[in-house]
Parts: sequence; structure tokens; C-alpha cells
Amino acid sequence: MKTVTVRYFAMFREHAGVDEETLSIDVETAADVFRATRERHGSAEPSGHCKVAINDVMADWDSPVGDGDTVLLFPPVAGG
Amino acid sequence: MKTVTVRYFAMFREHAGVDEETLSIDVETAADVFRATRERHGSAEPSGHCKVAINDVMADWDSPVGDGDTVLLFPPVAGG
Amino acid sequence: MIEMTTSDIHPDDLRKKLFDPGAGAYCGFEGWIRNENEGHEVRRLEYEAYEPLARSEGEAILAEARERFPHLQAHCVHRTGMLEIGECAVWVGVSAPHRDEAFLACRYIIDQLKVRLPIWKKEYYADGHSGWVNCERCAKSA
Amino acid sequence: MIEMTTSDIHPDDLRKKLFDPGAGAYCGFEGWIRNENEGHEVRRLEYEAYEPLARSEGEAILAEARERFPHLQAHCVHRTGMLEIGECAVWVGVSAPHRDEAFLACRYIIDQLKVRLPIWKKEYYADGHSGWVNCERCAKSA
Repeated sequence: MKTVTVRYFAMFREHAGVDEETLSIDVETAADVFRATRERHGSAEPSGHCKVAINDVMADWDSPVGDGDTVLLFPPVAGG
Repeated sequence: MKTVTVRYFAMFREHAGVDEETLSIDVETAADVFRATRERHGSAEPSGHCKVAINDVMADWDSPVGDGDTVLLFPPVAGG
Repeated sequence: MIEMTTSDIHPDDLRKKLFDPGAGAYCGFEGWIRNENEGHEVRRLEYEAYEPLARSEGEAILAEARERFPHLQAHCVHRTGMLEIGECAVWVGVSAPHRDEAFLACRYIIDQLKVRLPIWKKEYYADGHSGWVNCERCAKSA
Repeated sequence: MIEMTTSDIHPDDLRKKLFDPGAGAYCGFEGWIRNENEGHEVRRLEYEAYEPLARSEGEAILAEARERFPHLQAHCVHRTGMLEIGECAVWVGVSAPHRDEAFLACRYIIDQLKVRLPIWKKEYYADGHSGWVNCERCAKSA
């Protein structure tokens, strides 16, 4: 088990009902974190158009997540 | 013979030494006027990149020129 | 440089930063809040950004543009918060020796900003509903 | 509309004329006087226009752009007379529903203006000489 802080943005934040939460979860990658939070909040959102960052650096879904890391979950972006 | 007023612009004006002049010349088309003024002022400028207007309307080199018309001779343009 | 702001964007002041005696061309782009999106009448738009990554990703995009187009000066500003119809949400300005690279660089920057910056917008409709743009599937799962 | 002027061009005031609640994109182009052309150090530029035809040809170009890109608002201003380095010689602004047509229309207009308007520019060089731009053959025949 790892202690991972998850931050939610835009639609994900509204959906989770919190800005961020710290979880004790059994994960290896960013994709594992995404799946865990999806189950936790009952969402069916696929990761395809979403993005992820770990400790304020853009990451891939298969990037490893370590104990104490902060994972940022970004729904599809729409700047400009 | 026709009475034709010719107006010169930019380089053509500097070259002719006048803004405009009225000539009595034997011409059928705008190209004839261009040739006549070229001979008159000793220029070898080809008409390829130049433009012509007759009585303030853009014209082609083979457009007919009538008695009393004003022919405007435009060297290559460079707006902007 | 990229700036994030909650205040009005003033393109005229911003474009002066791009002056360069070797620049013969300036191209500016602005995204304005329009009153309609995909058939819905829009009243206002709320922009949310994750600023640390919006800045670093924005700087990366500007650096890529400068690499592709030498002698480029480029700057952009993105607003966040609530915006009304007609307000400027994003401004991109570039100056370059010639117009071809000015247009291409400006277009490159805005295209990349739109798909890479962690910025989201929520539309508020005339019928009282609201929705996150580009997030139809998210909405369905909510 | 196209304007010909001997005064400073103020893009910020001009772009406000293009506001439209249905416009989501604005693209502006400016031609600035640069200090170099084809290896020559340029000090200033003098623009000469034949205004009656510059106006009618400019209006024709704007009409063509509006035909190609529906819902377009487009305006341009061209200066004449003597201009110094960094001054704005021409401004083109367009607003449109989306950015793709804003960029394409702005580019169409400036490209056409440059080759169709009866406007000429004379460069004054650092070495005291001067020359008409685009008129190498004319110069040779002088």
C-alpha cells in the first residue's frame, strides 16, 4: 500500500466532491490511480482524452507512482 | 490619331519626369500606349509585372483605348 | 512569456513588447467569448486553470515556436475566472521578419495552447444549465 | 472597409469595430517598417498610393474574403507617406466564429492587398541611396 494524494480538476473535482484527498492504495502506475478513483467515485470516464501529472510534472498513464506522490487528474482540456 | 492622357506612378513618374501628359498618338490598346511612352522616355521596362487602368478602372494590356481616355501606368506594386 | 491573469487583457500594450527593428510582420490572435456553442445559447464562461503546469507548458510551447521560426518574438496571456460575451480569453502575439512565419508561428502557438494547457471552461447557458466544454463523456458519467 | 491614412494606425481602436457576439476568434496582421531589406540597411520608407483604385481594389478583396468565409467581419487600413522603422504601414483585422477562418481570411486579405493594391514603396538606405521596392527592372531601365 502507498500513500498517494490525488488532486481533481474541473469536472473531476465536481464529480469527486473534493479538491484533493489522500488515499492508501495499492498502485503501481498513474493508470492504477485513475482506476482506483474512478471506482471510488462511481465514474465510467475513460482515460483516453484525459491527462495526468505526478508532482507537478506531466506524466504518462504508465508512469510509476511512488509512496507520498501527488497525482493530478486532468479531464479533457479546453483552453482559449 | 487619338488624344490620350497618360498618368505615371512611382518609378514611372520619376522616370518620365512628369505626373501626367496628354499625347496625340496612334494606339488601339493599353499595350500600345505603354510601348509609345516607353519609346518616348527611353525605358526598356517590360509590361509583365506592371498594371494598367483606363479611366480609373483596372484593365488588361489588350483593353481598347479610346479618344479622350486616361491611361494609368502602374509599375510593380508593393503594398504593406 | 506566458501570463495567467484574472484581469482584462489589453492587446495594444502587449503587442508593444514584441517590437523589434528587424520585425516586418506582426500577427495577433484573440479568443473571444461567443454567445453560442454547439447549438446552445451561452451567457458566460468560467475558466479554471492549474497555473503551475499551465505556465510551464505554455513556456514550452513558446520555446518550440521560437525554435521552428528564428528571430521570433512571442508572448501570450490567458485569462481565468468568469468572462462575459465579447471578452478576450486568450491573446497570442508574435513578431517576425516576414509575414509567413508570423502567421504560422501564431497559429502553432494557439493550436498547441488549446490542446496542451491544463485549462478548462464551463459554459453557462441561457436555459440556466451549465456544462464543461470538451467533456461530454465526463458529463454522462456524472 | 478599407481606409487610407497619413496618420498613425491604432489597432486597438480598430479591432473594436470587429466585435460581434457570434465571433469567437480575432486575427490581426500588421506590417511594420523593418531596418533591413535584401541586405540593405533601411532608414525609412515612403509609401505612395493611387487612392481611388487602392480603395476600390481593397473593397473588392474584403468582399471576396467575406464571400469565402461567412460571418466574417473584416477591416483594413493602409498608411501612405514617410514612415520610420517600427511604424505600422498596414493593419488587417478580422473576426469570425472560429479561429480557422479568422487566420485564413486575414492571410488571404494581406496576401491579396500586397499584390493588387496600387501602392508603391521607396526605401531610403543608410548609405544615402534610395530605391523603389519590387522594381529592380524599372531601376535598371532608368
